[in-house]
Amino acid sequence: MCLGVPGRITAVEHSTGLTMGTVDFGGVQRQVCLAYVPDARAGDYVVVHVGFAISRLDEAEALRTLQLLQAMGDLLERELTPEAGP
Amino acid sequence: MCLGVPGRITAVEHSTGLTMGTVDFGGVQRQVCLAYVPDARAGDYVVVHVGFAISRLDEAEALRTLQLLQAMGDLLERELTPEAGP
Amino acid sequence: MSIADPARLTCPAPRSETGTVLLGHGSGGQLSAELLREVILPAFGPADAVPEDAALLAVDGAHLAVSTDAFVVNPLFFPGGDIGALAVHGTANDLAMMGAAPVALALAFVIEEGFPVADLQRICTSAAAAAAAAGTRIVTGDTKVVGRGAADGLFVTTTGVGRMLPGAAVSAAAARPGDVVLLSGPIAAHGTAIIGAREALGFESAIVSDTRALHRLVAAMLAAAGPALHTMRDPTRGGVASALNEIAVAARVGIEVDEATLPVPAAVAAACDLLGLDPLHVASEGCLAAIVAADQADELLATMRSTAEGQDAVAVGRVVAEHPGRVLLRTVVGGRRIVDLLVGEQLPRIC
Amino acid sequence: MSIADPARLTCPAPRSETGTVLLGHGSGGQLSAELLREVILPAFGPADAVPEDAALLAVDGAHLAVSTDAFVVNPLFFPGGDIGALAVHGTANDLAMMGAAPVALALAFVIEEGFPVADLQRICTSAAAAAAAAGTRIVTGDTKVVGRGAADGLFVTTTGVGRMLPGAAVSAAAARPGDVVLLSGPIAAHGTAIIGAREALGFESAIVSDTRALHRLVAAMLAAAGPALHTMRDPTRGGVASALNEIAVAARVGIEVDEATLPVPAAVAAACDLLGLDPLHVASEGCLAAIVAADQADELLATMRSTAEGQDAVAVGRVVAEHPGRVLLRTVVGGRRIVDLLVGEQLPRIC
Amino acid sequence: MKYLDEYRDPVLARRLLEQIRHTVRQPWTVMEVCGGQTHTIVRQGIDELLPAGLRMIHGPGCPVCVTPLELIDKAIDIAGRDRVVFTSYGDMLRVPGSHTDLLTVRAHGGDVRVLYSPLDAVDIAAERPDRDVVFFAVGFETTAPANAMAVLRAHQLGLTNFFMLVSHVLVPPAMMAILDAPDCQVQAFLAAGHVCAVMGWTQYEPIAARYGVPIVVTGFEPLDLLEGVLMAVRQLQDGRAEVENQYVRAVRRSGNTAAQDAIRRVFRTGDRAWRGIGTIAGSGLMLADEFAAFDAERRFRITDPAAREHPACIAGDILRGTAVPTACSAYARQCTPRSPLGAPMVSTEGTCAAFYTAGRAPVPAGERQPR
Amino acid sequence: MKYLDEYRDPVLARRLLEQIRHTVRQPWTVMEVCGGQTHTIVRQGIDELLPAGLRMIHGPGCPVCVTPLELIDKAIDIAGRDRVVFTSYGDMLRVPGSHTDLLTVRAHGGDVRVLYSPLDAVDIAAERPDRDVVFFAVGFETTAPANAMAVLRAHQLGLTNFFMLVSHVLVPPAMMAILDAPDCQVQAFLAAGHVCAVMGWTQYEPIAARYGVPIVVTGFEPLDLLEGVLMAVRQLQDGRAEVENQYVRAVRRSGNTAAQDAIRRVFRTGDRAWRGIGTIAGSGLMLADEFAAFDAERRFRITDPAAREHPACIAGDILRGTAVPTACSAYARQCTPRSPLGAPMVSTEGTCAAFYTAGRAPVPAGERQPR
Ligand code: SF4
Ligand code: SF4
Ligand SMILES: [Mg+2]
Ligand SMILES: [Mg+2]
Ligand SMILES: [Mg+2]
Ligand SMILES: [Mg+2]
Ligand SMILES: [Mg+2]
Ligand SMILES: [Mg+2]
Ligand SMILES: [Mg+2]
Ligand SMILES: [Mg+2]
Ligand SMILES: [Mg+2]
Ligand SMILES: [Mg+2]
Repeated sequence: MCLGVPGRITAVEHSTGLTMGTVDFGGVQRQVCLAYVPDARAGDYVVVHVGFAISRLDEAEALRTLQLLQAMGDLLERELTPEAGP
Repeated sequence: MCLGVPGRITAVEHSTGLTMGTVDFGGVQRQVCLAYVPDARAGDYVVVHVGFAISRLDEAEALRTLQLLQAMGDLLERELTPEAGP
Repeated sequence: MSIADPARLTCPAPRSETGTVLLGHGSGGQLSAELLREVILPAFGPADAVPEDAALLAVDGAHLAVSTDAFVVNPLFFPGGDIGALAVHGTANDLAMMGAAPVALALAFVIEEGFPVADLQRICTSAAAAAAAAGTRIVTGDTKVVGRGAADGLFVTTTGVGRMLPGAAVSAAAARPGDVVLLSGPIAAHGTAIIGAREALGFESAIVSDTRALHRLVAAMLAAAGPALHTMRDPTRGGVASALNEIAVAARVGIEVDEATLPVPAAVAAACDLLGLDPLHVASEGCLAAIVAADQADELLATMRSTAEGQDAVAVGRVVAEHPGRVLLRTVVGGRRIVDLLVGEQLPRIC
Repeated sequence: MSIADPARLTCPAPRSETGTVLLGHGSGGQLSAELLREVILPAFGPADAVPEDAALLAVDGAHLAVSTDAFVVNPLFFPGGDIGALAVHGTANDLAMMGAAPVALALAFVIEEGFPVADLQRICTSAAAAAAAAGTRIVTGDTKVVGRGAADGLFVTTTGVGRMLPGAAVSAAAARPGDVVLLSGPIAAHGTAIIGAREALGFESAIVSDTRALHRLVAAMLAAAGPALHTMRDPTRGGVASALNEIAVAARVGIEVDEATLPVPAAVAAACDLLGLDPLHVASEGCLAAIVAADQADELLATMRSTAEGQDAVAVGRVVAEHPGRVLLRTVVGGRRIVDLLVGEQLPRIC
Repeated sequence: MKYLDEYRDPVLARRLLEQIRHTVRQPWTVMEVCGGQTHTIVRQGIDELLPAGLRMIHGPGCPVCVTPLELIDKAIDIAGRDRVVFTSYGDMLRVPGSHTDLLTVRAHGGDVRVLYSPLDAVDIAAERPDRDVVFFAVGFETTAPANAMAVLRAHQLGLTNFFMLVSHVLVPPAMMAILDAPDCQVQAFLAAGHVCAVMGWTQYEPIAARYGVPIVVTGFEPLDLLEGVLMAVRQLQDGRAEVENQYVRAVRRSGNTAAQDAIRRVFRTGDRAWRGIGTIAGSGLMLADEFAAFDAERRFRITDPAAREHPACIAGDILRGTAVPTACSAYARQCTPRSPLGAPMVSTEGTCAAFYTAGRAPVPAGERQPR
Repeated sequence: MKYLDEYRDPVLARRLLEQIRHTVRQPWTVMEVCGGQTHTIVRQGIDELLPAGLRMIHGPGCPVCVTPLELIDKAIDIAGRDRVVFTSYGDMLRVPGSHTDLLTVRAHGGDVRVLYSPLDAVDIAAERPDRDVVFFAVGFETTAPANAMAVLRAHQLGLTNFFMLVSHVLVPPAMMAILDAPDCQVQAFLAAGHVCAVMGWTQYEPIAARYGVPIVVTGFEPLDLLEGVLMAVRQLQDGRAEVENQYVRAVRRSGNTAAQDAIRRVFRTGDRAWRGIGTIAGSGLMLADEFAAFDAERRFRITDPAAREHPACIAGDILRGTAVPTACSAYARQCTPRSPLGAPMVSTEGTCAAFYTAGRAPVPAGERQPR
C-alpha cells in the first residue's frame, strides 16, 4: 500500500488558501500539498504520497541508521571472517 | 435555388402523426414527408425538395409535352431541310 | 475563356483558410492540391514533383514502386466491401497505376479503445483475402490503440512495394495530344455507396462499392500494348475530375471528355442528382483512367473488355494540345464546360 | 519455479477482455502479444511467425527489408522531438534492427480537421530533416483529414524500404546460449519524457526523449563484427522487457540481466519511482539491445562506444540455456526475478 | 431516372436550339431567376449554345448567396457555442461570414451538422434534450413549407430546445426590384419552377402585365430550360408579355395550397436584406408571433457588432451595372472566389466570380478610373 | 535519488542478509503487512535470499485488492453514467468487478480518468460544474489524509458536484483479525511504514502486548525490509514482543497529528468488508455526517443486485489456510490471473495467483478431495 517517495521542497506557496509547494524528486517536479507538514521549509525532504507530504524526513536519524548498518556490516564481516569455510 | 428531384412513392405511412412515405429515386430510397401531397398514393411520382414532396408529377402532361417537343422537332427538321445550306 | 468554368459550379466557393486543416483538405480536390503544393512538397520536395500514385525506386538492379495510403472510410463496413479490402485494393491499385505488381504490403492499424475485436478480426481476414486475391501478402504490420474518442473506430494505412511489370513506362506527365482517354468501367459507385451507408442523410440504396484490385487488368494492358499505355490513374478521392486534371497539369495538355460516354450507373446517377453531387467528383475504387496512343486505343479497349475488371471499359475522350492543364467536358446537349477539381469537401446542396 | 514471477508484479492483473480492444492492446506488452497471436497472425500468418522489426524481401536479386509503424504519440511535440522525427526514426530503426539501411520512406498522415497548418508544417519539416539526417528521403505519402473528434490531432504512419547491409544476418531467433546482451545507451527516457509532457499527472521534468536514428550505429557494428551480431531490437513500446522477452521466446533461450548494470538516468529512475513504473517497461526511441557472440562482445562494445549513438553502451546480461522463453533479472541486492511483459497499459500506481 | 433522363435528350436539345435560333431575330436579354437553373445552364454550357444575340443573365436565385452577411455571422456565433447542435443544408457551410465560415467553426470543435431535411433537425432535438438544436432555415418559397412543417412538428412534440435561424426570401419582390432598377436590362424571365410548384403563378401575372415582361415558369433539366427560353423569345418576338408555364408536369396555376397554408400559418412577411442587393420591402418570411419561441435570434443574444461588407468592395455598383469587376481595386487581388470580399465573388454565379474564372485581368491601379 | 539509492546498496544488503542468517536459529513466519513492501520483496527477490526456515507471508495490505467486489461494481456503475467524470488512482482501473472493470468502462465511452492526487479531482469539479466528478477514495491510513483534504477543499470551495466513493480501511483491526484466526501462522509483523508515518505506532503497542507478537515499523527499500526482518527475528529469537521502529527517518511515535486531525474531522470509523476476508468490525472509514453531501453512494442510487463472488471460489478456505489453491475446481481453469474469479487470484500477491504463476498444476478432478 501507499507508494511514498522522498523529495526535496524547492518552493512553498500559500496563496490558494492551501499550503502547496514544489517538490523535486531527483529531477522531476510536482506541486504537492504541504498542509500536513506545516513546519517544512524549502530545502527540507518530505515523503510524498498521492500529492501530499505526509512526513518530514529526519536527516540526522537517516544518517545514524546508515552508519549503524555500516558499522554492523563491518562488525559482521569481522565476526564471519574466521568462520568462513571454502 | 431549390434542388428538386422526381421520385416514385413506394409506401405511405401515417403512424407518426405526420404523413410520411418511402420514395424511390431510381434506385435510391428515402423517407419523405407527404403532408403537402395528401392525394398522392404509392406508385405516384412526386417532386421532392429537402425531404418534402412539393408537387405530384402529372404523367399525362409530361407525355404531352414530350410528344409536342418530338413533333416540333420533326416539324422543324422538315422546315429546315430545304433551307439547310452546305 | 468563355467556356463555363470550374469555380462557377460550386456555389459559393469556400474561403481559403490557410491556418486550419479542413475536411476539404482531404477531399482530393483543390484544397488537397493546395496543401500538397504549399505544405507537403516544400517539406519533402521536390517542389515541382509530378504527383504520381507511387514512387519509383531502383535498388540493386531491382525496379520497384512504393505507395502508401491512409484509409479512414466511415462506415468501416459498407456495401461491397470494408476498410480492410479497400486498404489492400487502394494500395495495390496505386502500384498498378505506375505499372507495378504488388510484391508485399505493410499494414498499420490505429484503433480506438472499445473497438470490437470481432470487427478487427473481420477486417484482418478481409484484408488478407484481398491481398491473396491480388497475388500478394501482408508481410509486416503494426497495431496502435488510442483512447476513446481519440480515433473514429479504426484507421488503416497500407504501403505497397511493387515490382515494375515488363514494358511499363507510365507517368502522369506522359499524356500526349492525340491520345485517347479510356475508363475501365463505371464510375462513382464507391463514393455513393459510402454516402448511402452513412446514416445522417437518411438514404438507402442498393449501390455497392466497386472496390477491387486492378493489377491484372493493368498487366493485360501492358502485355497487349505496353508502349502505347502512357498514363494510368485510379479515380479515387476527387473522382475522375481530379485524376484527369492532375494528368492535364502534369503533361501540360488539354483533355476533352464526352459526357454522353461517361459510364455512370443509373442508381449512382440518381444518388448524385438527389444530393447535388457531380459524379465526376465522386470516388471510384475499382476503375482506372488510361491515356493511350490513339492507334492502339481500340486494341487496348478490346483487351480491357476481355478482363473481368475491364469488361465495361469505354473511351470517354481525348488529349488535345489546346487549353493545357484544363479538362473540358462536351455536355450531353452539346455544350462545353470545364471539369473542375472538387473545391472543398463534398457537401450535399439544396441549390 | 521459485523465482519471483511476472504476474506477481502487477497488482492486480487485468481481466482478459477478449471482446473489446483496450488501450493495453497497444502497449507492447502481454495484451499486444495476445492480440498479435489471436487476431493478427491467424489472419495474416504464418501463425508461428517470429515477430521481427521488419520483413525481409528478395526482389529481382535485391535484398530488402520493409517495416511499418503507426505513430500516435501524445503530445505531438515533446521534449527532445516531435511525431515527425519520431516516425522517421522509429521506422528507420526497425529497418536497422534487421540490419538494413533505409532507402526510402513512405509517410501517411491522418489529420483531425481544425489542426493548425503551422503545426503540420513543423511536423513535415521535422520528418524531412530526420529523414535527411538518416540518409534517406520520404518519397511518397498520403494525407487524409477526418472530422473533428474523429482523431486526436494527427497520426503518422511511416513505412520504410531498406537495403540489407553487407554481413547482416540478424533475427530474434538467432540468440544463442553464451551470447552477451548489450544495450547501446540509457533506457526509458522517451516514455518518461512523454508522460512528463502530459498535463494530467501534473509532473514536470527536464527529461528529454532519446529519439534518434540508429542505422549508423548498426552499420558500424556490422562492419566490425557482422556474423557475431545475432539479434538486434529497439526497446520501444513495452521497453527492454518486451524486447528481451520476444527474443527469449523466438530463440527458445533464457536471458539473464544484471539490474545493477542497467543504464537508467537518475531523473528517469525518479520519474519511475514516483509513478510506480518499471523502467524496463518504459519505451526508448534511440537505443538498441543487441545479442552478440561472447567472444566479440568487447570488440562490439568498443565499436558502439566509438559512435555518437552508442557512446554509453554497456553489457547488461547474457543468454542462457536455462528457463527458455524467460528473462531473469539479478536484482541489485542479489535476488532474482522474472522480467515480465507489461500486462496492460502502463498505469501509475498508488500501491 | 424517369422524369429526368427524357429531359436530357441530346437530339431534342439540338432541335430546340435550332428552333430558338430560328425564332430569335434580334438581341434579347433573358434572366433565369433560379440558381438551380443557372446551375444547369452553366454545367451544360447552354448559354454558349444560344444564338449570339440572346443573352442569359443569372438572377439572384441562390438562397445561399443572398443570405445577408449579418445572418451568416449570427449563424457562426451560435454554431460555436457550447451545448448547441447547429444544423444546416450543406452548401451554407461554405459561405464566408465577416471573419470565418461554418466549416471552420466545425473544424474548431463546433457541433455543426449537415442535414438533408429540416425534419431531421427536429428528430435530433427530440433525442437530445440536453442540447439546443438550431436549424439554419434559408431558402425561397420552395423550402418554406418544409421549414414550416419542422416548426409545426417541434410545436406538436412540445420541444423547447429546437430553434430556427430564419432567412427566408420571396421571389416576386426581388423580380420587381430588378425591374425597378433604372438600368434594368432584363426583357424576359424564366420563373423558378419549384417555387411555382409551391406558389403557383398567379403572383406573376400582375408583374408581367405591369412591366410588360414575358415570364415563363420553367423546369430545371436542359430541355426544360431550352423550351423555357424558346417560349420566352417567342413572346418577345411576338410582343407578348404573359405568364406561361413550361413546367406543366409539376406546376399548377394555383400551386400547392396545402403548402401555402403551412407557410402562412408559421411565417409572416416582412422586409429582408439580400446580400449584395440590399433590403427589399416585403421580400422575407419571419416566424409568426405564435412561434416566436422557436426563433433562434430570440433565444441567443448576439452581441457582435454589426457585420460590415469589405470597404474596398464595389458590389453595389456592380449589381446596379455601373461598374465592371475588373475596375475594383480588390478584384483578383485580395478578392478571389476562394477568399471573396463581396457577394458577387461569393456566389460562383456572381458577376465578379464569373469575370475571375473567365480569366479577365484586373485593370492596373494607375489606369483605374475614379468612380 | 537521496533517501532511496542509499537503501538499495548491494553491499549493505549482503551484510544484512548475513546478519539475518546469523541470527535465525529456528523456523519463523513473518508477515509484511503492506503491499508496497510485498512489491519490494518480490521485485528484489528478497524472500528467495532469506534463510530457508524464515518464511515471509504477504499481508492484506493492498488497498486495491481488498476493496470489496460490491464497491468495485458500484464504481463501475457510476463511471458508466452520462455526465460523470470518474476519477481514480491508476491501479484501481484493472480490478475486476462482477462483470467488467473500469478500463473496459472507459473503453466503452465512460469518462474515466487516472489522477495522481485527489486534489486534482477537486480541480476538475471546480472547472466542470456541468459534470458530477467522483473520486474513488480507496486506501489505508496513509491515503486518508489526502482524501480528507480533498473533501475539506471541495467544502471550502462550495462545490456541489464533487463526490467520493469511499472504501478506506484501517490496518490494526485487520492485524487483529489475522491474529485471531484459529490457524494463524504469523509470528511477527513488519508494520507499514507509511501508515505509521501518519498514525504513529502507539496503536500497535497493545497488539504486540496482547498477542505476544513482535511488530517492527518498516520502510520500503530493500535495506529497510532486510533491517526490519532482522529486527523482527532478533525479537523472536530473544522472546521479545515489542513495537520497534526501523523507519526512523520518516516515522515518529505519535505520527503526523495534523493528518490525524483531518482524518478524524472528515471520516468516522465503521465496519468494513475486505475482499476475500470478510467484514472486520471497526476496520473502515466512512464520511462523517457533516460531509454526507459528498458521498457518492448517497448521490447515485445503485440499483444493481448485490455482488456475489463466484460460487466455485473457495477463497475463504484458502485465506483461512484450510485449503490450497490447487484443490479448487476453478484454479488454472476458469480462474487465472488474467481472468480471476476470486480475491486470492485478483491480487497478484494473493495465494492463488502466486501458486498459478509458480506453475503449480491443478489437482485432476477425480483426485480432488471433498472439503
Ligand atoms: S471583386 Fe470582390 S471586392 Fe471587388 S466588387 Fe467584386 S466582390 Fe466586391
Ligand atoms: S483459484 Fe480462483 S476460484 Fe479457486 S479459490 Fe483461488 S481465486 Fe477462488
Ligand atoms: Mg498512394
Ligand atoms: Mg490511392
Ligand atoms: Mg491513386
Ligand atoms: Mg511496430
Ligand atoms: Mg468515436
Ligand atoms: Mg515496424
Ligand atoms: Mg518500431
Ligand atoms: Mg522495433
Ligand atoms: Mg494517396
Ligand atoms: Mg480531439
